[in-house]
Amino acid sequence: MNPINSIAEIRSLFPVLNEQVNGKQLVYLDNAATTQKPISVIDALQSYYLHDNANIHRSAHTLASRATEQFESTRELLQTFINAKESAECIFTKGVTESINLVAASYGKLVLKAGDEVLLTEMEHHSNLVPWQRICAETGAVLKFIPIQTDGSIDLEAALAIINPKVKIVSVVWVSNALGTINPIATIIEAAHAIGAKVMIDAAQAASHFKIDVQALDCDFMAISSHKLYGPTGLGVLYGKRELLEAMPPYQSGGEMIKEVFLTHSTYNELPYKFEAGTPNIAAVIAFKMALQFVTDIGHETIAVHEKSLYDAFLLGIQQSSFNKIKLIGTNPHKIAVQSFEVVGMHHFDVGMLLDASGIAVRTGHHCTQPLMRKFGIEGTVRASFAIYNTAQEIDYFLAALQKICDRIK
Amino acid sequence: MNPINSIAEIRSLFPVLNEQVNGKQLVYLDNAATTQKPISVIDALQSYYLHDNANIHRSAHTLASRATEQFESTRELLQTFINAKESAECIFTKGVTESINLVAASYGKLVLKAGDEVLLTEMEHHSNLVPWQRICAETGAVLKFIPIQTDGSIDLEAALAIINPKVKIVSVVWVSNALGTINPIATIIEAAHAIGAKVMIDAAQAASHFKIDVQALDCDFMAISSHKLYGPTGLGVLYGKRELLEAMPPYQSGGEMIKEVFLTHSTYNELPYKFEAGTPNIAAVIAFKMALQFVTDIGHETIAVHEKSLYDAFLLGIQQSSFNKIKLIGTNPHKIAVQSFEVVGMHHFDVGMLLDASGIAVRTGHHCTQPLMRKFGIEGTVRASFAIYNTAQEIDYFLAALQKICDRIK
Amino acid sequence: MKTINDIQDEIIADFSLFEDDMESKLFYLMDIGKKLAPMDPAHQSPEFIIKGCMSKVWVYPIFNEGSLQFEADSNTEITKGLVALLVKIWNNRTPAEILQTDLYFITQIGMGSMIGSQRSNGFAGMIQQMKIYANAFQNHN
Amino acid sequence: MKTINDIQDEIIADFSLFEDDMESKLFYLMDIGKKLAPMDPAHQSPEFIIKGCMSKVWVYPIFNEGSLQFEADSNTEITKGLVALLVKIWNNRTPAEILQTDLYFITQIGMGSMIGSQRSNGFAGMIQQMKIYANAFQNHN
Ligand SMILES: Cc1ncc(COP(=O)(O)O)c(C=O)c1O
Ligand SMILES: Cc1ncc(COP(=O)(O)O)c(C=O)c1O
Repeated sequence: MNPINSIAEIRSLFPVLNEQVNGKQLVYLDNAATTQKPISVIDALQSYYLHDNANIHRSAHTLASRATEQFESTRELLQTFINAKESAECIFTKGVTESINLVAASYGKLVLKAGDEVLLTEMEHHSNLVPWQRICAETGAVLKFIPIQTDGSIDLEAALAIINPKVKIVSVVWVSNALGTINPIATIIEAAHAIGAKVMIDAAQAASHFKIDVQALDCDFMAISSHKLYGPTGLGVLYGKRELLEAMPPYQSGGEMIKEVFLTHSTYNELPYKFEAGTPNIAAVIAFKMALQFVTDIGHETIAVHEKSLYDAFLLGIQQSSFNKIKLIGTNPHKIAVQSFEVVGMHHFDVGMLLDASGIAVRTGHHCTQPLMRKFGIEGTVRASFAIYNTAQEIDYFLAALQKICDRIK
Repeated sequence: MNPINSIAEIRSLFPVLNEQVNGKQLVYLDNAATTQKPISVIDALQSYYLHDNANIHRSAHTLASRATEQFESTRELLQTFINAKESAECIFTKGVTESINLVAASYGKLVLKAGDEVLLTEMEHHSNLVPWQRICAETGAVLKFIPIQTDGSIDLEAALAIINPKVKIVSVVWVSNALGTINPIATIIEAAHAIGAKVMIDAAQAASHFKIDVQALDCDFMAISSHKLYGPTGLGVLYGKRELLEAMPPYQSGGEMIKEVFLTHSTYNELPYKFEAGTPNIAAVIAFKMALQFVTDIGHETIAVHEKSLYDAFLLGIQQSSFNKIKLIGTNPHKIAVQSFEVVGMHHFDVGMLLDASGIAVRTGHHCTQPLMRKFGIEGTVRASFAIYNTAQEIDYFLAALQKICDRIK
Repeated sequence: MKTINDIQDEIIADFSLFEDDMESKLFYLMDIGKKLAPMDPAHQSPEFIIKGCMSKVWVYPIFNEGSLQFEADSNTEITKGLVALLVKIWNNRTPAEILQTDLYFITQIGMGSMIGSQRSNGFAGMIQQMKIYANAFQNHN
Repeated sequence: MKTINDIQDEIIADFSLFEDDMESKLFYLMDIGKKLAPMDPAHQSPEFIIKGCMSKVWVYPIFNEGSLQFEADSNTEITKGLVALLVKIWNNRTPAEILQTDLYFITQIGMGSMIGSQRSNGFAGMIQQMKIYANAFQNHN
């Protein structure tokens, strides 16, 4: 494939960007919730159902072989994409939420004993919090939290102080979905490993923004969602180190994950199948390859540079004095192109609906991070999140719409 | 929509049926593994990604509203499709496998104590066996099995004898995927309820063949897979009675399934969301509506009549004397249009590959029912399974190809 | 006294000035909300919150001499505008009138499209709850 | 003695008679399998089963005076034909010859398309395992 050269060219790959919303051209700034999909992904889904649809594995007919080969080739590309040692360390799940539930239920139950500690941060998405609450309640382990500072960054000193030999599992969000903050996970992983804990990384927000290298990071587990990485819905990835995955009991059970089944007992299949019970989301897996290819073709550097330019333009605009009604939430500069804010004097839901009236899609609410919102003493925010296909003009339009809203307030 | 009148018309809705395989026209007889998808389903997937893609619920912008409304409208149609009391009793999962895992893990763990019994049949798919093995191992409950007879039907007398007050859960496949046998679930449900047990029905194979009425059946849980019901991959349904679902603890946890989250504890959302943690398979749910619509438009009666005519033609053909090398597995006449068989003197894998050389897709192997195969003293079978879009000519072609294979055997 | 439909028609006429300008409609709704009579804080309790609405909306019914009055409030301005419209239409009506109303103004002012499922469930929830109150008082008589 | 490529070319020529008729090719493969020399039952043990193949395939290597011989068998006829072709090509070759072989016959006889992932993993597995044996004996010398 040719390298993709201009943002206009990239936009042309996303037909949805031409949608009209309330009579206005759509400006999609809700990319942290889910990204749009390039046409190559949509075409791959369609092509699968038009030509190759069949259940995979354990079947000898041609359609099944075609589907199986495409399915497994996504796993191969995924291995490269995150630099796993082997493709069998890449397990397909429903999404980040399921990946974390899998690790909490299977690995958590395997290792946690009463008095052990599980360490998270105060900025976790509910998906990286509630599963740990539940496994801790079940095992008697204790949940601890790395505190965050008022600018929305981790208090690293406190983090290093809180990591002690009782900690068995550290599960940390790489990039906060509510704030955009990029966490110092390499340092945390190193400190956790030094006391023998294992580390799970929630890469839901990271994967579309920068290059992942699980071997360089040396994380033990990592969770990714396809739908936030330009891929189809209903699909995620759990990366895990082989020796851990092998030691873990299966999570769900049924077809595909077994080796031998007797009425009274069963033996389990090898990796990655041991963790892939039932018919998987075949079409999504096959199309996800095109999403990985899309990101690879553009290159993470290009993505980072463009997204930063959008973010800088937004920040510059918003910091002008006429915007004194806007209060930014999450001001640490080490972040991706995501900004949460409040419009002082107006509820975030109202701001969201007014922006929508101008065709602008943003997220409003607690962003599945209620404890974090509580920490900031707020109920929710307006969150704008930018992606590779957004443009400087869209930022200007967004700023103008915000200006108009702010002007309305008494 | 107009009623669909002829099989030719129905076939025209399935572009994949025009595929060439090994230079031959595809004859797809692997419908029990997964059905093909009508163009309306494929178009709905495409249309969602081209026009409406957004994360659903908790968001106020237009795309999110459009997506949410379509998503929830599938749930409404589903309610009608299975005649549930309310749509909140229909939970979206990954598939039958996940639906059963959910009930085993959540309801099983809630009610099972050491010495209790869980009752299955000897013909269960691994997905309705291994989850129960595991929850029984965890809780000390005992797995019992309703025996089957040599014709592949349940021994109903033995079933009624084995149902005793120690039984807390009965989980039974409605239609055997390996044999096609339709089980007398109404009788079993009644008997189970009489001693206070709850009943889960694995409707993976039933849903595409006949009308489901969960209220008339009075089953407590039912599992369905979209991909076996003309819908997209990566999606299933768990039906459950409200009072049971409400009593059950959540299964997976994370976004969407919570009400309030604190660092130390959480409260859970109402049904159905309590069991739908994380971003769901939005595109698949939306497109699944078209699959339900497709089946509804044709009508279960029409489907049953046509599939029976195909099956009868196949059975008549295969019973001719020149086919004396074919041994049918599963001969009970109360069945759907599925037939397993052995070609005596040839391994089922070889038969499958030879049929594939003629463009015919069948399933070969143990069909994820190893204990059942062991009961029949075999390793696997060749399985042909027919759907609404198959034709009498395809049956003739299939019979001729089988004839040629049989003729080869010394 | 104007009929329910007179008021609906007035609302439709008012909104028609904005044509397809959704933003102006929302600003206008917010203004309508601001003019809503304040709710007795004692009535702003959890049992009077409308279910299924992302915003918080309280509706408190007062039955007096055969007809209903509603106090209402919301923590968001647009939703408050919406509930204010319902109050305007249904205040001082009999339960029967309320139960018979065909609320055609909603789609006519172009809110059907704007206020998607979550919100429209909320909107639908307000309507439903107000009708439930009407029904209760009708049967009470 | 014929070279490895001589034999590959012969196989290609034989299969070319069937043109695109996959069914005939498979029947022919089954015939080839039937002619494979029987395997010593003692060698048909689990450690000589090829991994990743849906059928069961056993390959047992015998190293004798610098060159390799293979005994092989399978529980399915088509797979047995496939392994028989490999035995035909590689019997009585040195480890070096085996390791250097470019097995171009596979795609040329049209088996690349027919034998999809599961099976082709099996086929690939046979080839890989036979090369592992060749490598072991080469280093052993
Ligand atoms: C009877 C039966 N139960 C369960 C399953 C598992 O369904 P899925 O793989 O869609 O989870 C199947 C499908 O193979 C089946 O036929
Ligand atoms: C940081 C983070 N973690 C976890 C999740 C959950 O991902 P999913 O809903 O795809 O399972 C999200 C998405 O909202 C997220 O942003």
